[in-house]
Amino acid sequence: MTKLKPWISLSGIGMFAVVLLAVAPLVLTDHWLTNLGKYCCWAIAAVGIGLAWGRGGMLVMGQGVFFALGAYAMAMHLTLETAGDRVPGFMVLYDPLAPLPAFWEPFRSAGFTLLAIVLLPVIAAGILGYALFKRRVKGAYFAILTQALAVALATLISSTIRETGGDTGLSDFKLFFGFVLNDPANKVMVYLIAAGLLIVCLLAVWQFYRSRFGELLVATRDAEERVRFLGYDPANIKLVAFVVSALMASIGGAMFVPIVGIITPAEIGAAASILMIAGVAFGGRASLFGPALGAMAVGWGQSSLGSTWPDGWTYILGLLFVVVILLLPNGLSSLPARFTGWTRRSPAEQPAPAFDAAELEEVRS
Amino acid sequence: MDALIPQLLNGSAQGALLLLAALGLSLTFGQMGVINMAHGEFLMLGAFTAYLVQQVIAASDLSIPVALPVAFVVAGLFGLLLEVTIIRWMYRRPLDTLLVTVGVSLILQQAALQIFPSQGVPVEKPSWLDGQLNILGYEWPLRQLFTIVLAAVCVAALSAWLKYTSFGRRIRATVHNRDLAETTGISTRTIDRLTFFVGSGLAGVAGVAASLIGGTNSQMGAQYIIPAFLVVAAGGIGQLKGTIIAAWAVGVALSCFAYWTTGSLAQVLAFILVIVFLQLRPQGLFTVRTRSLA
Amino acid sequence: MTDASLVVTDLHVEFSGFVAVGGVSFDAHPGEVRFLIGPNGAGKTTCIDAITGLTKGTGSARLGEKELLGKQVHKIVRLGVGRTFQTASVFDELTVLQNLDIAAGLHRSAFSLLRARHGIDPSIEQALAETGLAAELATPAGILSHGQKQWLEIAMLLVQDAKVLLLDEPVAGMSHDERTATGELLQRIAAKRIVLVVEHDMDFMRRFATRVTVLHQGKVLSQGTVAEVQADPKVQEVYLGTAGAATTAAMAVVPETVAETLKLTED
Amino acid sequence: GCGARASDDTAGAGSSAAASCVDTSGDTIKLGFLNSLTGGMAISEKTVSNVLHMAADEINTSGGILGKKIQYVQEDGATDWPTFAEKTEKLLTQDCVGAIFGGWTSSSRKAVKPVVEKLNGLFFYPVQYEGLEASPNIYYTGATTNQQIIPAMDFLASKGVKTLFLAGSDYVFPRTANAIIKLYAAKLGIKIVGEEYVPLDKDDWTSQVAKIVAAKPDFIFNTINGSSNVGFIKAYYDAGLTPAKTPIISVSIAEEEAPAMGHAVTGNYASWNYFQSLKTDTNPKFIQSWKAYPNSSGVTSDPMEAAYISLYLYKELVEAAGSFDVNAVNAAAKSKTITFDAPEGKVSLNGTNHHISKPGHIGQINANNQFDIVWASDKFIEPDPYLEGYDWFPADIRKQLAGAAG
Amino acid sequence: MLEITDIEAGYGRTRVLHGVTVPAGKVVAVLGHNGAGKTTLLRLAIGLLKPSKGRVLFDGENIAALAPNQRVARGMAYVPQGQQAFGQLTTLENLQLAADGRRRGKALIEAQMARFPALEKFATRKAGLLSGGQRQQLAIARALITEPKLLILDEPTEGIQPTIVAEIEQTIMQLAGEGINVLLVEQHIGFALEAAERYVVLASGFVTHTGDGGSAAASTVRAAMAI
Ligand SMILES: Nc1ncnc2c1ncn2[C@@H]1O[C@H](COP(=O)(O)OP(=O)(O)OP(=O)(O)O)[C@@H](O)[C@H]1O
Ligand SMILES: Nc1ncnc2c1ncn2[C@@H]1O[C@H](COP(=O)(O)OP(=O)(O)OP(=O)(O)O)[C@@H](O)[C@H]1O
Ligand SMILES: NC(N)=O
Ligand SMILES: [Mg+2]
Ligand SMILES: [Mg+2]
Repeated sequence: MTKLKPWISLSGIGMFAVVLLAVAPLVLTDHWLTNLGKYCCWAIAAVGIGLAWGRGGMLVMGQGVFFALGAYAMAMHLTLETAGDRVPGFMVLYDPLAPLPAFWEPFRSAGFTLLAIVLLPVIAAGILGYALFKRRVKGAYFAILTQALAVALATLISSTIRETGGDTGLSDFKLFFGFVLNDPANKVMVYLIAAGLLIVCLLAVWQFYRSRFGELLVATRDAEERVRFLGYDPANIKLVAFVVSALMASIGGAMFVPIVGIITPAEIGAAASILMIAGVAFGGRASLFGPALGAMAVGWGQSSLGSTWPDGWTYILGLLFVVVILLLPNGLSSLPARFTGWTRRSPAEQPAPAFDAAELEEVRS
Repeated sequence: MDALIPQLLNGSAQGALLLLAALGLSLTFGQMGVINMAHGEFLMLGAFTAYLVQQVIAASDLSIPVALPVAFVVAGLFGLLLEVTIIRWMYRRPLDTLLVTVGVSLILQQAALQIFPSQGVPVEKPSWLDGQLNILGYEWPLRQLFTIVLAAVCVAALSAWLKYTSFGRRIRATVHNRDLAETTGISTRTIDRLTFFVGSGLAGVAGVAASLIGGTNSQMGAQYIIPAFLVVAAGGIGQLKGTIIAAWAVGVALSCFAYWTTGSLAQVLAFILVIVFLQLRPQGLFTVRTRSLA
Repeated sequence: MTDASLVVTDLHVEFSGFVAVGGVSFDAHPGEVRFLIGPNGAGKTTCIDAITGLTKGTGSARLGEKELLGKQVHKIVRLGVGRTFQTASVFDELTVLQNLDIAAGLHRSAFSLLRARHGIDPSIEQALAETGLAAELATPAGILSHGQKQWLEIAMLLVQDAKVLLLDEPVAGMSHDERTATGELLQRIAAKRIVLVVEHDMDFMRRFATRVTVLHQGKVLSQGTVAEVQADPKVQEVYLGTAGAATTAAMAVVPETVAETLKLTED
Repeated sequence: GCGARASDDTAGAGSSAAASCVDTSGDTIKLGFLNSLTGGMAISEKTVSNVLHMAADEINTSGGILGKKIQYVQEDGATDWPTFAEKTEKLLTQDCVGAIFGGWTSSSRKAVKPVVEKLNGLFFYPVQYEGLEASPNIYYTGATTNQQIIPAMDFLASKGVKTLFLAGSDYVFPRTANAIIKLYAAKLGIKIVGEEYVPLDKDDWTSQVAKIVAAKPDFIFNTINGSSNVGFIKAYYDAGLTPAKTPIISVSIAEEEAPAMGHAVTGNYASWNYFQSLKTDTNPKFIQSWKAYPNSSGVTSDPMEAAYISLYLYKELVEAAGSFDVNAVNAAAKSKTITFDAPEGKVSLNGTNHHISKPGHIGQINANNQFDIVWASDKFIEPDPYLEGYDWFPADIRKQLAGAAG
Repeated sequence: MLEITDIEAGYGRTRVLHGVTVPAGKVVAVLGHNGAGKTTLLRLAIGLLKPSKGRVLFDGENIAALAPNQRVARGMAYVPQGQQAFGQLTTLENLQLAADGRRRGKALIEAQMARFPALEKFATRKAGLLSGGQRQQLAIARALITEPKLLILDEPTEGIQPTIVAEIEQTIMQLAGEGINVLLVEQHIGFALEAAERYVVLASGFVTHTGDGGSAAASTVRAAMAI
């Protein structure tokens, strides 16, 4: 059983990879492949949330911030690539003679952009996480704080129209690292990159979860102070999980841009960040596949419900939130076990209380 | 200096509205640990109630004072309904209440959009709030003064209720340890319902005040919810005193930043200010530590 | 093992004006089971809190050459100071093995943390054998009984190779036999380590203490062997009370108990 | 394998090869309606959506387009610009609609634009906007700046306004409109004494109005959109400002919004092309039909009238082209004179920039929340999105914008 | 007074108690090793846990459906294991909670403060800051303030200093003498047997022995516990 378990998960990832990388491009129309690509981007971010929240107990309500870092880094590069040597069109009006803002300049380089997509979230989450975890900010405080950060960033971008495109966002990209985005073959390629990255992220957390670090993370989630008395600094443990989850959000954001073709502050603000969390909760926050599948399900639900019942689909979405969280605290991935009683889920996957009564007291005190 | 006085007065009014929006949260979130993201929609319910009351009592001079208690009861009843149907099952998973109530808020928003005219409904200010009060050479809108008075009355009533009745004690006890509270003879079900009723009702009162400031429509609640949570957190969860100071500080900061920078940047700066503050004082303005581990 | 001793000198802890510990000095050496007793609220737990960095204290607490006060909690642990809590706190969601593995891991490299666990550390096996938890290897710690959790905590201290074990009421809630078993475990452990036990069970103290320090209102009231301390009228007055006499009666049962326990453990 | 690279010659053509999948074989034609029916902008967009339905019903009862009944596919943009892009793509490639109608904010239009251009679809956009745009795949039936903003400025100049305060929502339309206003104001000798923006989703204008009180402008130019207008108006009256001393001219307050302010706004102004109070031959019937339409708000307004025009304009275009094919429609727009007898008067389409001619009107709000027309342009104003006929607009901006667009 | 008959109960899928019947008596002691199910039995008695099978009667009334607070209102009081108190409330407030709604509330509080001087001394301190023993005294005081007919005590002397242990033991005897029924879990077998009219021994959730207090030899009890 203990020997078998990793193989079950691994072959699950394998099957997932086959479906996403081989089957989907064959059977789906361009439109739905693009949509699936978009869901993959959210799923990548969701996998990170699963790590930070499901296993690490940090309710990261502001993943939009890191999603934005990746997305805007990518979007700035693609905008510049499309604009060539000109200043991007949207900037012209406000000050036709002013040069490109300095912080845009390095994003002309493809290498710098890729590096930024990886390093920006790591640095930002590193600093933020260090500051918060060392100060022992946690529970609801942490959740609200990160949420506020997402709102602040979204507002900031909205209000700097000349520098960032404001509320309209950045769009109309023609090129992707030299490839013409409109070309159907290239669209498939971009999709495959996103799907491939999702598989990589799943493999990464799979290894995390079965490693000692994974156990330590769960221990920190359940009794942070106690971990301290085993000689670890919980801040560092949480920091690692937080930074990795931020990195995944950034990667998701970066791929979102060429696939969807537009990035706006609305994709990173409060509502978007909460929707990311919701996907994770749907799927099962502490399980391996739950977050990714949940995020994809929520994305698909938005697309298809919105078409079926344009002025009432949010009722269904709202109701789903209520019903799933209320009845299935461990998400849809706990359904099979519920019906069959087939396996006892490993304790790490049973995070029912996101913070327990004792921590709540800490929060309130 | 000349510029500061108007910002201080103006900011105090903004803070008062924030406080009204946060007051109910300091009960349902601060005391009960429920992260009610539908609190903004309860506020919206209060505003729509004000509109409906004005449809019945045409004279706006009278209708607003009447609307206040009515909005309290209406929003309170909705809160009660939410508690009885959903929240009661969730006390042991506080962070999950956040997600469930996001769902509720989506439903309420869409319902409001479809029930009422989509562009919103008018709520008229009573004529006794027309005009300004001259303070230190600055014309201070009476409406702002009204918000402050209303907030003060609500705070006084709430803190008296918590302090001088046994309810306050029981609420805190229930929050701290439900099983222990039960076995001490407290009916935690009654306490839960009552607390949620009052907390949600306060949102209704805030809604009446908000309807005199901005639009009364399906989206109005959304703009208060995050700042209100921030205020509660910055004040120290469950600390009424802290909530008051934090609300006032955020209001004044918003007003001053808006004066020195821009309206949008002011929002950003105020948020950053609170975030930095919370980083420096992770448990908020007022904290009491216990010895418990975890 | 080095023979570094734990030396606490003039320890002060104050909570916003309230002096919980007001100048406590004592020392504990490898090889002894040192008891810290005293009335409720005397400051015993606070002493341990201060030594382990949980609360701020002034004065000095040294382990060998190294000053402990003022260091961060996890750094103090890394110096070899381990503790248990008055209410058992283990990782409920993790199995006994995982709990122990985490405890054993503080000296592991960051890289090895990222690998999965293969097999069981010898130190863990030994600790399991010592505490009799071997059968519960795969049990989530949350399902263990109160007493088993206490043993798990002790086992965790063993695998983390703590030189100093500070145990806050380790046998509270245990039945008589379990107490005996625990006491014997402590005696074995103490051969190579410093064991400091806070306990209210006088019966337990009499059987297993080598030396005793009595705290009262944040100060050391008395210090010495069990017999010396018991004979101290001050201790009798504030702590033992009539129980001092009552327990003499209870003592009569002890031989029988010990005999039975021996029989039981043999089974 | 990999597709085209930037260096490939075929790059530009890339994908537009994707043939249209519009099915014209039956006796119906599918059209897409795309507005935010949920989220923040639903407040404004629901009316536009409703009036599109009314226009479709009308056209269907009178025989349809080229004899084919309209079968519309309604989609929700959800106040989320990427969703607008996604739904546009869906409507064009999955539902195979002949054209898409809707949108409100300029942001939503800018999200739709690359998609319709890539797939060579058609989008009809019904709201006044900031101009500086002309896409072969978009038809603009709302005002561009020289049909709404510039008339408003001319009106202010004619009233002898010397100082102006700009208040707007913080997004592309108000920012761009105000940039143009500042250029023109310099030319007219009007001094801009302040400029304030508040996010679209924030209603509280008290701090900003305090600044207006301090700046004491002759007039306030209001480019606020949505419910934030209510907050602005309330703060305005709270602070003791009055239309008699500090009037407002708005470009987003119409007959629907005026009564929802919670304060009588009598005496303030708005610049629009259409008002319910316009005396034209076609207006009474439009008003009557709308009042009778289910879920109607009971009053008509400029954006809804422009949406109403958009569907009829499409009918005229298709029938002139004799085909639903996009290229044929665009060709007809260029080669023929397309007109429509709209409630605002007879509008004609500029086949090059895809905008329509419109009359300029300034209305003053009366006690019934209707507008008394106090100024009208002497003739229909031809659309000039890039302000080519205005020398105060810097040529280098125009050039750069055109370059960026191309 | 309290009759617990043929109970099955547990947590989730794990069953902890198997057909447990508690004998009737003025003072009943429940004995057993760690994890035998003693606490589970008491939680069931006060209503924090519902049995899947069996009967719970109080004064002849079936109280199976009653919430804990309703049971308290009918005259039961519970002192849980582990020195539990409302940490954010002051000591006094902790006592007031129990006294709220009682006619002689003030007097009841004073009586308990007299019994436990530490409570008087730290009346205005947050209970979360009290020492473990102080909290335990507080818990007992809270229970007594409700003037119960039946007092359910889960290891009340755990972590208490000897002088106070003696006092608590005395108190229990005295209460029993005053006609209050007691259901007691206690590791201190000597005292338990001395105080109890009847006792029951639990091992792994089964009743392994039932007997009369006082007379029983500690050794039989221990033997029963080990099964
Ligand atoms: N954080 C704190 N703030 C204020 N007072 C405190 C704090 N922590 C402990 N005290 C007080 O310090 C005193 C000593 O407490 P401590 O827990 O050390 O006692 P103890 O000797 O362990 O008692 P027990 O045997 O009952 O566990 C008590 O009076 C307690 O109320
Ligand atoms: N919440 C719970 N969920 C699952 N199992 C539990 C729970 N609480 C207790 N148990 C299990 O039920 C059994 C009986 O526990 P209980 O607390 O009743 O024992 P006890 O006799 O009171 O022991 P102690 O002397 O240690 O207090 C133990 O095996 C314990 O692990
Ligand atoms: N075009 C507008 N009003 O956004
Ligand atoms: Mg202690
Ligand atoms: Mg127990």
